[in-house]
Amino acid sequence: MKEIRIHGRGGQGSVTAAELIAVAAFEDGKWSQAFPYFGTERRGAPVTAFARIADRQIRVRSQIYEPDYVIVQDPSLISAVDVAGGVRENGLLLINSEKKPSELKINTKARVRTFDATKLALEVIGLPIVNTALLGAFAGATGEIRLESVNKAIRGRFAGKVADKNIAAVKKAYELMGE
Amino acid sequence: MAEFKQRLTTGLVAMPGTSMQYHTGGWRTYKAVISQEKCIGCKRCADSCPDGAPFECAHDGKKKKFCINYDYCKGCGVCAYECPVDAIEMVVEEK
Amino acid sequence: MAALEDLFASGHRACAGCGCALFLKTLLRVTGPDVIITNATGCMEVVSTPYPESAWKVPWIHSLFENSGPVAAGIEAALKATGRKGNTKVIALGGDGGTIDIGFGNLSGVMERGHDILYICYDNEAYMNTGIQRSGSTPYDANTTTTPSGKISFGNQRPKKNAPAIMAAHGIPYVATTSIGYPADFTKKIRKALTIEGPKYIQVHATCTPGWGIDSALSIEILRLAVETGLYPLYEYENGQITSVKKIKDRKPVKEYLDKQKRFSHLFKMPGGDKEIEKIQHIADLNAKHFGLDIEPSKPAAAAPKKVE
Amino acid sequence: MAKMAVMEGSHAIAEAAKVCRPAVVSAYPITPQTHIVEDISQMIANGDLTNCEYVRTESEFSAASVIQGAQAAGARTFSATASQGALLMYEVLFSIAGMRLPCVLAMANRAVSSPINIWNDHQDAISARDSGWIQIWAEDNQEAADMIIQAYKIGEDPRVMLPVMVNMDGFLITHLYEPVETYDQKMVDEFLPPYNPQYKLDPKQPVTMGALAQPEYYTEARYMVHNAQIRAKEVIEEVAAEFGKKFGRYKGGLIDTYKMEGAKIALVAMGSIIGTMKDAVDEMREAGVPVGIVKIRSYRPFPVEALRAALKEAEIVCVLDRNISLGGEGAVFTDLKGALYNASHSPTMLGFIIGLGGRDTTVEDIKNIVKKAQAKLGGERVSELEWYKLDVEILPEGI
Repeated sequence: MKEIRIHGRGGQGSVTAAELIAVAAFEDGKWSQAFPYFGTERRGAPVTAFARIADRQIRVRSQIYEPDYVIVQDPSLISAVDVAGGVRENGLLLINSEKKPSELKINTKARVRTFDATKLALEVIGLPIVNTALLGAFAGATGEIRLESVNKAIRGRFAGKVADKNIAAVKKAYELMGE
Repeated sequence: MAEFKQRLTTGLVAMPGTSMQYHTGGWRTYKAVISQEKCIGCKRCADSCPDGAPFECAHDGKKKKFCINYDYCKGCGVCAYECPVDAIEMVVEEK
Repeated sequence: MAALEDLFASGHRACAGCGCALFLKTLLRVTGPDVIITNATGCMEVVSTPYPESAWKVPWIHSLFENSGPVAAGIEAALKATGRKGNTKVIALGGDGGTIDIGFGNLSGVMERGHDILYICYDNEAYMNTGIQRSGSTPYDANTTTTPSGKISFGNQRPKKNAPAIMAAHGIPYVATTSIGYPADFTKKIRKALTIEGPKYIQVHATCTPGWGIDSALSIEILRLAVETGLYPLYEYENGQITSVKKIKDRKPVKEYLDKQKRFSHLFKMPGGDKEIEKIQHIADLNAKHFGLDIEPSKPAAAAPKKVE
Repeated sequence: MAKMAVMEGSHAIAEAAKVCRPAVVSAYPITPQTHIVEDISQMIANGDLTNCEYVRTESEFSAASVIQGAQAAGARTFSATASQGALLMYEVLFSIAGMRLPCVLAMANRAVSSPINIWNDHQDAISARDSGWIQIWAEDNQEAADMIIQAYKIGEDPRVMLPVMVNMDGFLITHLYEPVETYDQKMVDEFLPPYNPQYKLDPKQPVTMGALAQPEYYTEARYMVHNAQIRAKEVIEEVAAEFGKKFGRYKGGLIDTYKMEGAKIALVAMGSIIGTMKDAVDEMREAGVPVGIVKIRSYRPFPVEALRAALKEAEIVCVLDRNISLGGEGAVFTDLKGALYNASHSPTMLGFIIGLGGRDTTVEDIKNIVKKAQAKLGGERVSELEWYKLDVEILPEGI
């Protein structure tokens, strides 16, 4: 089982990102799960969402304390939240930032990769909505979900041009981060 | 008349109009007595009785005549008060 | 002996001379059988349905004290959704306690949502079922078991809540007050309400012989006096505007209404009671002014009212 | 056609409600139930759910009253609530059950005030356990949705005629996405016939509902509700089996068990915590700990016989209660002790108050509870009732 934790701010679509990961993984023929950390905070406050991917039915419903992957949607969260808390040593932190990983000075033994999702989102979607770009980056960097499945998940969630733009952002991010 | 006891229905559903099996006539001290001579058949007693006791019981060729169903008359005196021709008298019930 | 045809059957256990039972009997004479009734907890509910008996020959349901309105709304929704609405009327009943106090919030919801129901509050001006406690509809200076008169109190010190005006403020098509002391007025208004689609509210003045402390024979007479003194004006609101008022010829002094009821008898015995009666007269005068009750503006007679034998 | 898709629990539940063809839906918004009734609103707005009146009330009290009136008039109804909303419905819940109206209510379980807390536990439903409603607890999104369909079939059975509350953990089911199989309308129609009660409010056949019961009738009327609850035990089993046959999913009847073969230690709980417990039990079984799970699906009726049978070989039983009867103990713990007291086999019992107000429960927590059971079996002193992971550091001094 792979466990993913997403840090974002209210309104940035962290829960949608978790949902799309779960949908994409299901498209890949796996079992999956996604849920938010339910807070009373409003738009702008730090929020957390979780996703799990596994080869068999997922039964555990506790929060994720030792994630394999962490996605950080907003670099300003790094100083506000312990984004690296509990990440497995062989895990990966994927951070939306224009900076290099070393510049962020994150205290973790896990790998840290950065990616300027905001810039890409502005270029491709025309709005600073980073969650789909980060999904593409996640797919590219981890190989946990296939690009086509991410696209399918996006088509299921958005319609028409919005979907097209998001899919374009996903593709670009996927290619940039693919190894 | 005695109250009747019945097998329960699901949800204690009661059947319509079954209150008529309970006779409230026994409650009264006075009873309303309608003078058939004076009654002009205006139906005011029947309309004003909370217990539906007055009823049309005869017709003298010109007018309806009303009587009281003593199974239900509680002896409140409303009909006697309301009767426009003082045809109703409240008399002590003989028990 | 001829069969009794009333849809509100005899054998119910209301008090002798009960104005509210008369209201129910008369109501069903107007509605006929194609009606479904909801009834809030209260005197009329308990006296009409001691299992296995029921005085109701029409479909009837009692749930709780404060939900006659929303239960009726549910019935109306069910009839609509299942295609059984037809001409069937849904009528919610409640006393003044169930309507104007504990059920008032949800009644507002029912009125605001536009359900096609007629809500009728039978207003006997206190919690009679539990032993004559004050409600929001209890009139000024009335003696109840929770607003007793005493050395330093004349009884209920708050005026009657103006529920019809609040109902009318919902913008519903029809609101009316009526009295079972005026069967023709009552019949006309119920009949009219039933022809109007949407939420309707009718408040019916009805006696409680023990609660008011009256001679049961005067049950209807007292109600007429309430109207004739201007203390219970009869009027209609249509779409928020007052469209009719029952005019009064030679409005009677309130004393004539008050002195026949034990709930006001302290006003005739206690020092300062006459001042209180003046205040009640003032309420009637304000009603007369507000609704334009008087046919010829005339001051109420100053002379002592005649005693009824 | 039925298909499998990743779906939020609320959406799956709304889909299940839809295929049952409710004629009247009435609800009031409250977290975490809102997504369910929003989804149903959207279905009506889109024309996907027809012949359905949605009454948006000004309170849960009215929502419950509306479904009572509608059900009494012969309509199938649906409502959803949680927490304070359930408490506000409380008075009507008793009336609905007493009148034998088989309403179905989705309860997105949540803690109750005070202090205000929007997160999940079971207090809302537990506090209504004496209302006469059948109470079923679901483990995951699929079971919660499937139980809505089964709930109508159970409640409307002439042997039962009782309302059914389908309990689903707030957020942990309502807001969690996971694969769920949706429904084929035709199959549901075959499984669930239209609602056709013996009595309904109908001018063509007038009846009086909600009559006053004097002392000579009240006891018998209450007994009849109780008796219907008892009869519901076989109906719940039957309906679960029939559903399993028809839809290929069987999750147990009154209870379900997991790895109870040779289990000296039995864990008993309800709701979504069961999933986490299963993962913990798998790990412990691999390590040789003889532990299994008894999941209570039906809390009312309380499955005394099934529980006695399931626990007949357990040496110790740990009950995980996500509620607290203040001044007493966890409700399930108390009920289960009562059920086993006169049984031929009475294991040692430990009660744990866990997961109140959204406090997360992990696999490690479950293992810790089993360690306490092992300690007790080893002769150590272990308190009968424990507030699991109670943070004494933050309690005022002297407590």
